[in-house]
Amino acid sequence: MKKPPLSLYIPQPPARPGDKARFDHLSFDLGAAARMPDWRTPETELRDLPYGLVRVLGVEGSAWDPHLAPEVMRKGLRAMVQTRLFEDRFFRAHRQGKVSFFMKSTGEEAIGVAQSMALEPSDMCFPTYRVQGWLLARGYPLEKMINQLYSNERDPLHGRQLPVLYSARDYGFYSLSGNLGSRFGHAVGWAMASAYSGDTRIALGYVGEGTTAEGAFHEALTFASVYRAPVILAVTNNQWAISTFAGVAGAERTTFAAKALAYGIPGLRVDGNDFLAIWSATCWAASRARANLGPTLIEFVTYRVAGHSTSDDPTRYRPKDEGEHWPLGDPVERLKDHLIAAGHWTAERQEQMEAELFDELREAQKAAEMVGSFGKSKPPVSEMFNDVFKDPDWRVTEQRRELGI
Amino acid sequence: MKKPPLSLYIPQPPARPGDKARFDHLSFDLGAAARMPDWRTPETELRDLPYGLVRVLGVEGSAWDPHLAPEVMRKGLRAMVQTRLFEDRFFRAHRQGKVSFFMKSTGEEAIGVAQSMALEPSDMCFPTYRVQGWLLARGYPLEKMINQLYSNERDPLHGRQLPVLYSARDYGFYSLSGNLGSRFGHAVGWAMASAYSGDTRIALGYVGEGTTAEGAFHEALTFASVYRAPVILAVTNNQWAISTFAGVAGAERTTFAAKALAYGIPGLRVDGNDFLAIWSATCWAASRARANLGPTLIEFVTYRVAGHSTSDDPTRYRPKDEGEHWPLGDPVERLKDHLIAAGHWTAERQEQMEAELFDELREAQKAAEMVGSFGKSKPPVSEMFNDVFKDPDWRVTEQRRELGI
Amino acid sequence: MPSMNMIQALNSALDVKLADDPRTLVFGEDVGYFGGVFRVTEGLQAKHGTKRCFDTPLSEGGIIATAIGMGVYGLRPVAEIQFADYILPAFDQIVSEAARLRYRSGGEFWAPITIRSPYGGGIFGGQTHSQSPEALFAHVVGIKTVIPSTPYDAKGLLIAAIEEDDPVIFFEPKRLYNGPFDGRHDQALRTWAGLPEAEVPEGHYKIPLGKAAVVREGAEATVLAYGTMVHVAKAGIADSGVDAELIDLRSIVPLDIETVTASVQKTGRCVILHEASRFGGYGAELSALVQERCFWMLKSPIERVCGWDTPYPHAFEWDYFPGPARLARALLKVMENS
Amino acid sequence: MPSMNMIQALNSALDVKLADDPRTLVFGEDVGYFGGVFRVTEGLQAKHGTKRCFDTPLSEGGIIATAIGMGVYGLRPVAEIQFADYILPAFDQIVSEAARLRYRSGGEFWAPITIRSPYGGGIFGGQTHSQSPEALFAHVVGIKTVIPSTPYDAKGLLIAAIEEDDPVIFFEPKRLYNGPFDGRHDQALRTWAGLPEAEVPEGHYKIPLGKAAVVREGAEATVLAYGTMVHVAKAGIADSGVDAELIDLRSIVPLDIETVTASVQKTGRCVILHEASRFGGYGAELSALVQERCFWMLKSPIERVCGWDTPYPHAFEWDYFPGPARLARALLKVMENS
Ligand SMILES: Cc1ncc(C[n+]2csc(CCOP(=O)(O)OP(=O)(O)O)c2C)c(N)n1
Ligand SMILES: Cc1ncc(C[n+]2csc(CCOP(=O)(O)OP(=O)(O)O)c2C)c(N)n1
Ligand SMILES: [Mg+2]
Ligand SMILES: [Mg+2]
Repeated sequence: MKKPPLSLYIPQPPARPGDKARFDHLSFDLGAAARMPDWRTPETELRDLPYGLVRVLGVEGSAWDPHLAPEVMRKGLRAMVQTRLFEDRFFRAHRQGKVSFFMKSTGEEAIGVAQSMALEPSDMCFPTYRVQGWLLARGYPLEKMINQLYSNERDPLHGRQLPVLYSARDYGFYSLSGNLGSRFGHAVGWAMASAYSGDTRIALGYVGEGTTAEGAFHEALTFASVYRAPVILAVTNNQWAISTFAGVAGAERTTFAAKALAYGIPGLRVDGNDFLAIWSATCWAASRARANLGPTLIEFVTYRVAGHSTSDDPTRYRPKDEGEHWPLGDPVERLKDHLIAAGHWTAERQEQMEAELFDELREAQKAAEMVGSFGKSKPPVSEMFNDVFKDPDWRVTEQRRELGI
Repeated sequence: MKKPPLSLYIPQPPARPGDKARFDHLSFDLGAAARMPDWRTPETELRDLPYGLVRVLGVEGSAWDPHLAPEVMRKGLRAMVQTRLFEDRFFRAHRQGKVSFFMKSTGEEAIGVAQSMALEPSDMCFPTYRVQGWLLARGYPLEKMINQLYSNERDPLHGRQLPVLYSARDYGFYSLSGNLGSRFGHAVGWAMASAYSGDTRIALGYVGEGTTAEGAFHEALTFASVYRAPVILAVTNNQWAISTFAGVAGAERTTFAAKALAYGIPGLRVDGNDFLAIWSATCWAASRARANLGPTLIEFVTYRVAGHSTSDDPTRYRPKDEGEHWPLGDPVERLKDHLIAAGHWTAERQEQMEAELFDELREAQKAAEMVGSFGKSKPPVSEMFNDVFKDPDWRVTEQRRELGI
Repeated sequence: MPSMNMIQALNSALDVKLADDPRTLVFGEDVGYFGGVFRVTEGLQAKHGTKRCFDTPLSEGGIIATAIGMGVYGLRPVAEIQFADYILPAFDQIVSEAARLRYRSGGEFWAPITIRSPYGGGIFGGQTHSQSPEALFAHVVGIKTVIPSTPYDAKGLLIAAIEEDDPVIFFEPKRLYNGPFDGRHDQALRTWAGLPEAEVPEGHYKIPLGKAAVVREGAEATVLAYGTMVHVAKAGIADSGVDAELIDLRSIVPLDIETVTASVQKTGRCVILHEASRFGGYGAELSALVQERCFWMLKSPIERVCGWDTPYPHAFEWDYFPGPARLARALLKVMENS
Repeated sequence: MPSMNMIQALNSALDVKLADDPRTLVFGEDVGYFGGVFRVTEGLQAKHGTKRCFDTPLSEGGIIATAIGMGVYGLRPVAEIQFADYILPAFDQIVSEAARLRYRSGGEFWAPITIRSPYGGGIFGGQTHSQSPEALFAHVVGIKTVIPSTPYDAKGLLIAAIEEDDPVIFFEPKRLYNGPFDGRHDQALRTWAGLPEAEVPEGHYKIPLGKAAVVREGAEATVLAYGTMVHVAKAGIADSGVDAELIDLRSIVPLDIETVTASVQKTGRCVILHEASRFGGYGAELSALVQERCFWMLKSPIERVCGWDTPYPHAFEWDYFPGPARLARALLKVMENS
């Protein structure tokens, strides 16, 4: 039998610059309300969940509504707005030469903020660079955050890290690094250690949808599943990994939530621009973890409105107006509108809050600039040599001497 | 709310030495005949397959029956028996000090043999050490095989590799290595290259169920799925990875075939001791691959009857008689019985064939021993320095000189 | 002859090979439509098609495994690792597979792959966008490692690497992409425009792997360098006033041992310069080799000027980076014994 | 005092730590019920429970990632990698995470993990059960690497490694598990029984990391070695008739530079011995350091006796393995200039 020739398939995004923005390849039905099984349900009965979409805002009577008190929602709104203002400000600061590099989470603020609030202060988050909102929601001091961005004398990381790659133990926020994916498994190990210790604390790990292709993603899920680690593993699917659309990470074939099925653990697909859905899915997964029912994989479907970082120009690879066609809207607007519609908030209060946050930020930035922005101030050079090991060895001691410090 | 303490879950196999052997944790229903969808069916309609079990032998009217001609089945039987005899012989040769190391595939012979026969001679297999049957089914010269085992002067690998880690380009058999999992992705790259070239050849990659935990497994599947590579990816689930039961690789939670769902590709779970089921599943997956429908993941459910290798003693970690309780029987016996029951074979012919194969093997071993068994003969020492690069660089040239060769 | 910066020269090398050999494929994270975060593959997809130059999943191990499989089939894949710092998830593939395949298979299979990766510091990239991991590869038998210092060399070496039947790591000093950099970070940025090393022929040419370049002849000492450090060395030599011979190794495996040895036998003094941290770095091997082969001619101890034994520290870029002043000091030190 | 082979000594170290510190966990492929393919963890699960000593999925990257996460929580995991050849899938975890965590987090987080792995050749293990990858780790800032040569040292160093607040790679020369091995492969196998280095206290004791042992004092030359090569060195020194000082480094990071320097300053000659392939190996760093610090005292070039620059070749074990004869030749060579 003569066989037809094979051909190589290369995935292509639905639209490139100049094309009409399109999202019709996304396989969700915004009207359909996902069922909310009891969190004790065995995984074998949850295998449809990864193909649905958990939503609350805009869905009449969603089973997933967490019924939050208005002040909690207002606090969430505040942290999201603060995150957006903070990021806009320091994105600009990069153009002014005040920071060497910066990254935004515009359009994705709900994820870090809602999860930060929904989990316990003693739980531990293993973040990506796209959840600065976690720190703001927990009241991390603005000035300290800016000192890190400025790598100035008061930088809590002593000038050793790129801006945004925070570390904040007291805020349940693990050390970030440029390497993608390699900390996902630390969340699992940490959670296993907590379980081993008979502790009550659980862990949360994040990766971007692009990063799910790393072997480390699979290894983390394997260990989490095998040892039933009390951990929530989150994939923030913001459709892009720098210039690479989610299809190249496998999104043309199935959902990221469906990756849970490979490990026999529950997988939830959640509207990542819906503060209430995120909150509720987080609590559902946390309940399982706290009851020794093991890990949950959550895909947050969202959209990276901004460029990848200050080094990126997204108009080179996607339609300029793509974000405007994003079907899940803006997380800040959606929560704000919900609060207003429910009578818990007003446009005036929003304006006033924004002004307050703006002033606060300006003050904090000023204070940090008193210390110095990037290049104007830095930690003592001796900090270059500290913390390689707990105690310096002769190499570092000699080299310090050679440098005369 | 006071939270209950967490606790760490550590998987345990159903039975250890001294316990009654048990396989009731395996979630298959031997009576149920799996449906056989047309191979053109889209993946979205195949998501139940990973949870079933494809069987032919012993299932009345199985849809998966490949209806093979008797001589094909007899050829398969012969290669399986040959594999078993070959392995028994060289396992003994290890005790006699003639080989430095050896591995058997007892109980798993059907997999390598049926796939070797079902695929085209020009297709390419990326093997594990557990499919020696592939080579035997394709008529690889016995003496050459033994020379490799003996690392003697005629060793086709020039004394550079451990026994069993063959390489046989002309037999569609890729270079083996001790490292697990790291060649699975080569099958995918090779298949992509074939597709890129408009060729008609497809690839087959193997890993053991233990090895599915490696990051390289996930990376291979991700690339295969994203680029619809014409490749069959096989997991031979023989229940054990040295002393570690399949539960530690995730088998307590779901099937290995279900890992396909993470990538949106078809996953088949196949009786790995059923020559006809393996054949049929292989053809189904090959049809998809050849029609540019992309990869298929196949889990072969089987049992490692022997120890892991000559360095292993399985009675230290599992009941001595566990193999006897294995519910899927012996692949050789099952095919033989089927042929006899259908009137295509007799006990006498079987006996005669075994005697022939035995003699053939003995002759080949003798011939190889004329060259020399391990330690009695070896390739020229200059072979130690060849093939580091295509052309030697000064380091190797100088070092040869230093060694005086 | 057109003047090209290093990005353009590399792009031209890929373009030439895509055009002249259908076995050439170019892929990696963001290298397709976008053309790579440093634009090295810009325009290649548009010109040669999506099957010749494409984006991959974010998985360095997967990229290299795929490349090896393609190489085994008979293609000549050129894979990009977005930053050399991110090559480590593929380390097992490179070491246990690509580097060992020909040997272990008795010559039946091999992986003629090229792995390109932007490399080195000087751009305030912090810990994970600045590292120089070449020593990790130099120790691995079975792979070659190339590090160019000019646009002309970059193109000729990259074409040679692609045509090589052995796996090659090709580290591109990212600080040299747009212009030479001599470590004088407080001076105006320079571009390649107008420099002779930036005169790059449009078509096909090769620079053989394993041939060092004597960038500057000198009588009093030998400076061994590669990549960005070649430019730093020029500045450091000038500052020092020492009549030093400067050798640009161009490929660290294979190493042009003859050129190195001949030079040190002539000068009797040797300073080794690299960005990577010192301990166990490639400079150690150079020092050992020079000592073994030139011991009786050495007039003073071989000096190493390297990055400190710390991770690459973001705010301390210029405290860490081994600049011309440190080299000049080392040169004066080896001259003390004359 | 009981006599223990190296397996028993290591087992005892783990047992002591499991007993005295609930933060100690022991895991890896086949280390639980079975006790590890080399039996180092035998009996520990039965004695300390399945949550203290257990099997892991076959995933070196996952094992180390898990260990780091546990270390961050506050435990002291001891992970086994079944063979050092299989540590590379975890290389990114070790280098980019474990080694960098303390530094990059400003001291907020660290990974007090110990990674044990059987290592080295001499057992006809072929390419992937024989390698000595220590140089790859020695170049990485932020991790320590220990290689014991006796049962007594193995236990004391392993306890010290576990109690260390920094990540430690602990390579166990597998050829020494059951007895000393001096490279004379044609002679009868020896066991540890009755040897003074095999007298191992039952309880807790430590040997500090970074302290070398002077195994043999000598005046004419210095031999630097670690692991199996310490025993090879003894035999080679005896064969050569040279009055050589033998230093067992015990940990290669941190290196006991003072002991090394003092010895070479005294003897004026140095031979470095390791199993790993020569180019870019740890011997290069030792050679460079000795040359830098002892240049004026050196009476002849420093020699390196190492594995050849080829993969580890199964049938050629004894052609590849740097045995006593090669060391003796090198010693006689450095003595030529006296
Ligand atoms: C191991 C590794 N490979 C490559 C990179 C370069 N890189 C930085 S961010 C990025 C894209 C990440 O995409 P995704 O995971 O979707 O996260 P997102 O930025 O969209 O939040 C890439 C390729 C890296 N930082 N680490
Ligand atoms: C990367 C790597 N890690 C560990 C090992 C050691 N090892 C050899 S075989 C084996 C078990 C393999 O089990 P499985 O994948 O189930 O294959 P099987 O032997 O059962 O066919 C292990 C752990 C190895 N060879 N390579
Ligand atoms: Mg993304
Ligand atoms: Mg198995």
